[in-house]
Amino acid sequence: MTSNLPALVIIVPLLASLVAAGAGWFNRKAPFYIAVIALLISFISSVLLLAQVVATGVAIEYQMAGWPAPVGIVYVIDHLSAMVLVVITFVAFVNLIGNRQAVETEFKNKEGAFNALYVLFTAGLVGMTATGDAFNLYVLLEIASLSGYALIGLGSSRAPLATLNYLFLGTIGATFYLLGVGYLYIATGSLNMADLATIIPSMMNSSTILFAFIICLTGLLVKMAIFPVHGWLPGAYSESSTVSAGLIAPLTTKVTIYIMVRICLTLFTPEYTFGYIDPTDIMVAIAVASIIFGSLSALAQKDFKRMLSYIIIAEVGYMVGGFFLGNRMGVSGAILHIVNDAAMTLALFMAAGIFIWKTGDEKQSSLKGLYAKMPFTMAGFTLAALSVVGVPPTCGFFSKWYLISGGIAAGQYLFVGALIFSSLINAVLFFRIFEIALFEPFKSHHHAGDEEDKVESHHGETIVDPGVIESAQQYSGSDSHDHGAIVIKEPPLPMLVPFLGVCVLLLILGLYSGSIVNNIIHFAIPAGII
Amino acid sequence: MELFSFIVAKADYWAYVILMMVGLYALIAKNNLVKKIVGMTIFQTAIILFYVSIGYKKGATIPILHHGSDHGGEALAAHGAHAAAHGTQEVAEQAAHAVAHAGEAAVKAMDYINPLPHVLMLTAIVVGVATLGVALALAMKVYKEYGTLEEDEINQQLRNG
Amino acid sequence: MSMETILSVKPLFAVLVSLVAIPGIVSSRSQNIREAWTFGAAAIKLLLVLSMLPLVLDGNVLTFTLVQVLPDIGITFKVDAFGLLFAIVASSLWIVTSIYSIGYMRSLNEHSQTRYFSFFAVAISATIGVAFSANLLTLYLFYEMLSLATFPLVTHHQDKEARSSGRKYLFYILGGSIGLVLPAMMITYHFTGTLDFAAQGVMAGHINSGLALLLTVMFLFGFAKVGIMPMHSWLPAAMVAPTPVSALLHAVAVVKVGAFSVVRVFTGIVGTTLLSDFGINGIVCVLASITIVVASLIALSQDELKRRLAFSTIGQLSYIVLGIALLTKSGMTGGMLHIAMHAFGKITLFFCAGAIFCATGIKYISKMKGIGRRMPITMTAFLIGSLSVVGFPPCGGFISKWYLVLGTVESGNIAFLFVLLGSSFLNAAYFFRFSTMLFSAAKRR
Amino acid sequence: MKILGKITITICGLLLLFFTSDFPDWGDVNSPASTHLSPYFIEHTIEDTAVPNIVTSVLADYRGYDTMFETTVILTAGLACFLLLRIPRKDSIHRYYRHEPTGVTIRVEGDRYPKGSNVFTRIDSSWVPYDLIINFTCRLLIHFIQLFALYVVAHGHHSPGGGFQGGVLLGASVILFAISGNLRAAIKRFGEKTAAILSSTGVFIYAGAGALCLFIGEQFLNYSALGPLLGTDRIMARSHGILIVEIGVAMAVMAVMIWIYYNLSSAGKQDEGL
Amino acid sequence: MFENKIDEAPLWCVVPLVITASISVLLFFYPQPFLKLASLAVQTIMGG
Repeated sequence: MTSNLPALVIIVPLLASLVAAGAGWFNRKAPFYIAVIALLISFISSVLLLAQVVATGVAIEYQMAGWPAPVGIVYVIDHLSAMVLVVITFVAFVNLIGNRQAVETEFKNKEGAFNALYVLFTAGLVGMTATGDAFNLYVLLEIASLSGYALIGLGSSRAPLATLNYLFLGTIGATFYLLGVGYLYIATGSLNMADLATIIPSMMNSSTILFAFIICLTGLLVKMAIFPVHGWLPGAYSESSTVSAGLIAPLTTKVTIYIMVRICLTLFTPEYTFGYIDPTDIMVAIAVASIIFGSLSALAQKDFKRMLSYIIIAEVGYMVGGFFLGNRMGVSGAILHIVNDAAMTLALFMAAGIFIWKTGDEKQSSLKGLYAKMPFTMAGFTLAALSVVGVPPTCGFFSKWYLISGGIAAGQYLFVGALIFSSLINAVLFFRIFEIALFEPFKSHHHAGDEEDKVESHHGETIVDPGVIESAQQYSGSDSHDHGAIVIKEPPLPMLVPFLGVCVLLLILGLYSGSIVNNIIHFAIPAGII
Repeated sequence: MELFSFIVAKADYWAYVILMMVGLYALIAKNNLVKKIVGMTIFQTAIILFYVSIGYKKGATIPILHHGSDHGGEALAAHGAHAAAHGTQEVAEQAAHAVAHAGEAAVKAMDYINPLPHVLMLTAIVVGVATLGVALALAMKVYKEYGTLEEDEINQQLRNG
Repeated sequence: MSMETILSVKPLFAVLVSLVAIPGIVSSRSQNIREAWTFGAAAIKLLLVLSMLPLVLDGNVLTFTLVQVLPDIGITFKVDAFGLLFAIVASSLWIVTSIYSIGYMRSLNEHSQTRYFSFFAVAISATIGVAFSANLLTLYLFYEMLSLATFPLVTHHQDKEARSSGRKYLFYILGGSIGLVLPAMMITYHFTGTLDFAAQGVMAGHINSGLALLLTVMFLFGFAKVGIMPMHSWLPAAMVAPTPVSALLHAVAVVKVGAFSVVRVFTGIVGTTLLSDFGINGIVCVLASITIVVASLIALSQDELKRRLAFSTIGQLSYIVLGIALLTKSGMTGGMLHIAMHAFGKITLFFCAGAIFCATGIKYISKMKGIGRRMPITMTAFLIGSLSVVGFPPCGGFISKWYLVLGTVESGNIAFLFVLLGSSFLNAAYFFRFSTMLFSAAKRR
Repeated sequence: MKILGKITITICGLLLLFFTSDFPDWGDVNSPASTHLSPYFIEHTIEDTAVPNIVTSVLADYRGYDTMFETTVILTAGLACFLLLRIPRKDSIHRYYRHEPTGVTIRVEGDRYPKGSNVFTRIDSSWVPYDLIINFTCRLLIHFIQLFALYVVAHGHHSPGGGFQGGVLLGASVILFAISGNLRAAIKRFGEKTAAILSSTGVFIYAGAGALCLFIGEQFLNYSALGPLLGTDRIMARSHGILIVEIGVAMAVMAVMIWIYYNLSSAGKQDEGL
Repeated sequence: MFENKIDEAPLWCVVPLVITASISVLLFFYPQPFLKLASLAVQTIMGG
């Protein structure tokens, strides 16, 4: 059975989504559990795959329908794709478990369709990561995008318009990629990545191949919302329901960057990408613009999820800039950031889900007094925020470490400056939220017997949720004087435990980033990059 | 003259470029959402035209192996199909072997056009239809929400909404 | 004196012991149990640190690698003489400060004390972490942890004023550490390939003079906690915190961590030889002396007692930096000693300020006429503390100042000797003019 | 916005035109595309899959994995339209009625109108013309369309055709019925639930056949593994495998086309179509 | 304004006061622990 692992990873979610779509019509609870089981199986098999690849050190090749490489479609799972597989299936699995309640309320009697699309989206991403065929990648890209449009389309009142813009730009991006594959096909006659990699070096100076590279890259840049073409991302991620945003935000841009890495390194060999074309200066300039724009506009946002979307645009800038530095540190920083950023964004969007569940709206200003009300969630959120800012023990710092040292090695000091600048802006962003969450409105300090500034202790309106005055554990029992009962109201356990698990994962990822780089990413980067 | 022959030789590819630019322009610059959707479809069709034009070979027929051309083959093929229908093992074996042998000599790649782009474009057409369906569904929801399909009116409502 | 490195897990335990106590503190039902947890942790920590003293005294160094985080840098602890000195000061004063904060918190019946004590524990474990860090990355990790742990402490009162000073606190410290220290660390790593604190410094031979100067200045201003002049104004603003916190900030943890990191970087990363060859130490000395003089002058004009103590701390810290930058044997010893002496002296002064506030609620010196009669014990302690900070014989401060003066003489440029003496005179001015007023007769009115 | 659009278009256009210079000539026989991979398909189809129509063999066998996801794309579109548009509850709706003798159409709020009377017939929307001729001819034509569609599906091996084309024809026949008559009649004959279930079972047939080959032991979608099951040799098994898969595709495409039409035409209420 | 009666700060505040004051005086007379550590540190840095 283990020889069929690559097939299992993709086929189990696909079959499960079909069964879930059908089951939705008979019983409203079944689709959710089908989806969860399927994602779990897919996660386990991708972990086994990663273990197998790391153990043997050689890429696994799986021929679909039994036909060898150039003729049929072949799955190639090397270190890089195995790692990204694990990330995708993990994020999808945790996000689904964490939002069981939200799914029931928001998608009332459409659970079958929702769960099917959810699993199809994951299957699309998994297929894209594992495939070794350029055209097959386009088909899976379309599956992921279409199910993404559907998942995002059902949200707030403005969601359809935002999704329509996302659809238009997404289609332009995907079709440009298709055109790029077409140009490759007309020049070489083959669609298989490995096969193309052997043909391209022989026709280095043909303008068709050059244009294929440019148009492919433009298409992917549109899909990953880099600065000039980012228009669709903030609307799409902030207007949609939190469940779908929790799935799509951490994954779409990261997997598109994985595809860019795959194409630039495996299809157009590094000698071609960095030797012949050498797009470092232009791409790093675009990345710097994207980082600065993303950070500054995130500063101006009032809405929490919209702020996160602009941070994602900045993170895309990190990865694109890091990758196109061209040296080993930069590229491994970009790849490590794919893993770290997916985990961070998942944690932040789950936190957004909990905040919306708690306060009912998405404004940052309504997060008043959350430290007292739900200390564990806020502790997790602080960890995730620190990871985005880049504070050492968390994973965000270490991918920044590689990116910055890559930037210094490549002499791109503007990129290094942009990274530092965006870390500072992130610090301001999140500490603004900590401030709001820390300082309850009704808090005032009593001066015992102090004549000068006799501040009479006004109790003000004690913000305690009217609907929730139950005998929760009196948090400030040990407080000597009471200034209004602070009622602990943590979110329900199935929502809280996955979230805290992800936040702890951020720490673990940070501490073990060294070993991730050494025995996974080190082999993922071809020797062509020094 | 060299320029002119160059243009003539490549002129056929220009058709897809022009079509693609029309589609792209409509997608970017048009105000009405449905016109944008139409532009998107034109844009995707242009790519389909490009792919199919790659597969064309002068003087080749459609990629279906004519039974007529190798008479024996056709009889054998019919015979083979007939035998398969009966499910008799050894007769089918023999028929299939004969067909393979006959096919070897008769089929030359030159006679048939390249089938691969056609397969790919089947997929692209289907993807185009699917995207069109979802886009129309979304446009309908936008219309239900804002009462208009003109982008500037929608933005107006958003600004003072 | 055998100089070998012993692999032992003690430094890790020393750092973790207060973190382990936090669940106990948070979940304790009554106040007394919570205090018991704090004391237990503090006592164990001190015992652990002291248990390492004999080992370090006869020359060997304890190391422990937690995890190999980056290709050739890991989160590793190294207990050497200088680190142990600072750790002993920090852990001993933590016990004293927790006793004091119990008294202070209960008398003013402050709110959310559990949060206070847990973040207090995190801050101390970060301080010990900085003391025992073996490379710049571990030091940076605990330095950031300390800044974040002290933010809720500084903004304890959660009112408007606390909010703005919290913002200022973070702006300077996080801005400095992310904006200056991080790039400087990365550039050093890029050129030298390692960040471990080596006896002779890492930069020698890899980095040219211009870059070395730039990096040194970035480190000096990046570690904003040391409060060199342009980066000092978070310190007086942080006075809005309750007194045990400002005592912890200004005597034990935050500022001393800044000084400690600057000294570690100068001696361990930049290296004394490089400092002297490129003449960078001259610039550092000038910066330090400007801070000393200006801070002492401002301290004179401050009416609020805690702000005056804050500015005097800024001055005293620059003594340490000056001591190190003189690059003479006794100057450096004086600088290191001053960390300990100033800690005990200044914490006494802050405790007195807190006691006065507890008993009478007075903050401003002009209103403290004749308070000496009402609180004799506090005031005598205040006198001893100020003697130690100024550097008069019966108190410890004298010894460190003595070595500092010796250091300036050894280094040959007399200007810094005048700076030292002049500032001591200024210190004496703003302390004794104030203490005589304390003991004068009560106001006639 | 428009000028920006024009500028980008002209730049893109010129770039594209310039880059066509390196293309092989139109229809050139030994262009890379026609010499690298496709000769293998042309020469080996009969020998590998015994299917004369090379496009079908490449579609369903050599690159069968692509086509499976292609069918999944259609299913995704169906699910997406359902998720986005379908409104479960029937809020207050207006109804159109036409008075038979005079041809006047009236609009009634809610369903207050007596059901029994035969003078008024219900129509879908105000512009529906008096269509006795269309109604009758469509009813006649639909049977032949469906017959031809089945032929197209069945003869995918030998003639241009196959699952997609047959499925679309079948879907079109039901949609024609819905347009000529009214949507409710079509839904009565081919309900939304059947459309939804058929669409996922169609794709399930495809993926299930592939998974079956997996369980039997060969790679995924390797039909020759079905040989012993179907009682034929490995090559004919491939041809039959392709047929099974084509049927699955036809079912899925038909059901999804109808499902999307039901949702789009009635904006999710499935009450009054076009 | 102040009557001349003694109202010291609460005991818990004064005790640490006295401890630290006495330690700083003690350090003057027995500086060995810190002095030895400091000179050892300097020895490793400067001596090398």
